[in-house]
Amino acid sequence: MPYFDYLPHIVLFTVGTLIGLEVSYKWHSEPFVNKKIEPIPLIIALIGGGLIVIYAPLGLLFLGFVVGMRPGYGVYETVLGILFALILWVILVII
Amino acid sequence: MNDILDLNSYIIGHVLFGDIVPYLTPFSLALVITIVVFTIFLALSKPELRSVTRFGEDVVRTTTVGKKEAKFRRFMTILCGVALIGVVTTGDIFNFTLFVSLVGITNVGIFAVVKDTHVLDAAFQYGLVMMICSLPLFGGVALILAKTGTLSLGVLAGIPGNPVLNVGRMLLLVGAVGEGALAPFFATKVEMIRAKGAPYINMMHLSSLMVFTRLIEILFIVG
Amino acid sequence: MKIQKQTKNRILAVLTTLPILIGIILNTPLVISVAILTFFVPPSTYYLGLVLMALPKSKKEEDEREKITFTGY
Amino acid sequence: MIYPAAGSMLYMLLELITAFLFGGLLLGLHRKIIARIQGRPGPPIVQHLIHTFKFYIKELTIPETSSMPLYVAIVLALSAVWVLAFLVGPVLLGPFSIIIMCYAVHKVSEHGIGLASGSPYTKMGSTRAVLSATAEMPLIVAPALVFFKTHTLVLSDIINYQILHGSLFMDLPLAAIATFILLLSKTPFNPFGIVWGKDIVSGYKTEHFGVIRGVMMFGEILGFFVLLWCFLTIFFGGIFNTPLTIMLTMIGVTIILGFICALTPMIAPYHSVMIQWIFALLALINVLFI
Repeated sequence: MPYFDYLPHIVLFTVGTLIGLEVSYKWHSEPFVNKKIEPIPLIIALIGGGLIVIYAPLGLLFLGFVVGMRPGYGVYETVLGILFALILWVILVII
Repeated sequence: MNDILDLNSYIIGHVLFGDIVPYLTPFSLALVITIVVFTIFLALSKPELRSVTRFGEDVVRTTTVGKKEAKFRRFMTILCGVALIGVVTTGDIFNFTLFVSLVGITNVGIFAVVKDTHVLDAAFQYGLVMMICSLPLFGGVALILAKTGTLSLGVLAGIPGNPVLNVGRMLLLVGAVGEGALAPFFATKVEMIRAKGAPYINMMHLSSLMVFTRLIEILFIVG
Repeated sequence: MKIQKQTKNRILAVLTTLPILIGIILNTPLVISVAILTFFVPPSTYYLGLVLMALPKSKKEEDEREKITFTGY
Repeated sequence: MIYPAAGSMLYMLLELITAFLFGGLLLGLHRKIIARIQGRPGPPIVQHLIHTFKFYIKELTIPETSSMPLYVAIVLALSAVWVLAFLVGPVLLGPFSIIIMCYAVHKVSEHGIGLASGSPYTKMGSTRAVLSATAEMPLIVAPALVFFKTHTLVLSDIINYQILHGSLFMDLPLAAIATFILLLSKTPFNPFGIVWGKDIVSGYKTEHFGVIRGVMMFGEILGFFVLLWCFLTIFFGGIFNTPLTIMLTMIGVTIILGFICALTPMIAPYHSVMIQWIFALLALINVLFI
């Protein structure tokens, strides 16, 4: 099996991180201070986590958005998104 | 040619040349192409202007290799490339040792015209190491010949290893390491490459690493 | 006749990218494709980069380039 | 999904692009982990890829002191060597000896890159590159042990051997550790990275920026991927032999490397060489267990 089976995953993830970086700099131009969970990235992370189980490249695009956000932002959202994906995977695939 | 096949999966071609059979595997083809490309580029490049700073002075001087000096060193570089092609394509251990010593000689030649005391000192020490190491180099080959009655790598590849061959291999290793200025003797090399003339110095490093990679293959094939 | 640097870079970029494209179309044998990729991927990325570098990114930059002539050290 | 035939040009090119993007993300992850351990937010994971593409649109200036065709050609040689290693290794599963050759030539090009610009800092970096070429010692020990064990150096046969007899890590643990040290010495910010130490500005890379730095980074990313792949395939080939498992394990190994790089200081040149020698000699002890 070739490696480029995962080319869409990698490309979409990279694109997602780039978009995330750009957009989060639009959202936050102030110095990094707050450490609370924001609603919009959380929703995106949850969508990403859900989509990973169904169609992985698209899910990675949304997760990449949260991963790639400005340094310091999007950490909790990422963790929550991955946890959600794990829970969904356990429910759908294993059980 | 079983050991050669184990190393390379297949042989592209070989030249029947009496007892000596030069052969070409994907590995030696890659080596030859690398050496040819490097030799061409190194021979075409002009030497760099070396900036030199000294403690206590607030100036940066640039020096370069003189025209006459560059000419001789370029010639030695090309010769070293030719010797390297011999090292990687030959199918006979005795030829291998001859080419390796030729590589050593050309390496000293590259540095012989540098007008710099510490470089010449280092080159002199390297020359001493080379001369000392030619004893184990040829001695190892003689041992292998005495034990097996052949020097052709194609035949040696099919002969199973035994203690005498192992001693021969160790001698060959010590000899080639000394001739190519490899790991334990690299101290002289580090002193030598402080000289000017980037392309020529780079050839020396290339030669020792190419000898090294080919040496690994030969050590695997013998025995 | 002296060819301009940008034109030369463009020609070289095309020349180094062509073998790869030809190889994809003609489906060359294994050893040849390995050789082509090894020899032509780095130079083609280099020359494509040179061409990209010389393209003006904005109008303002273009004006600046005409103004300042940096001749090196 | 229609695949291009294995071994065709398109196939190899796609593999190359995948490896480049994935390797870039891995190096970004590596940097992020180091930053997190040191208590900084750190750059985003794509930062390494962004850097590589950024350098492609930056202006290239070539120092007047440089040795001209060599200055450009040696950088192209560096990335060509890793392209060859990638094609022979992960794509075609060919002879391992070619990858050894590629590593050796990579050392030569590091040396040449430093020499060609004529700057004292790059000269220092290249002198150290020759010094640290002693790290080639694990390179002769590990393949030798693998060859004595499996009687082959063709990668596909090594993988088959491991599928039949179990991973080589069980038989050659010390050789695996020596190879891991070799891998460590090629990652950025590592304790043995005397060639690009910040005490000599940026080592041999000091004078290289613009497009040529982009090409250099392209080669380095591929090199990181190939070395990781070789380490995993030669010593864990029995367990990790599909792309998915290999890629996931690569992420794991990168995290381990990140921890090591973040927690260790840069070692002085001679000590660095000495420590790598100690690990190589330890690997030689492994001969007794075969």
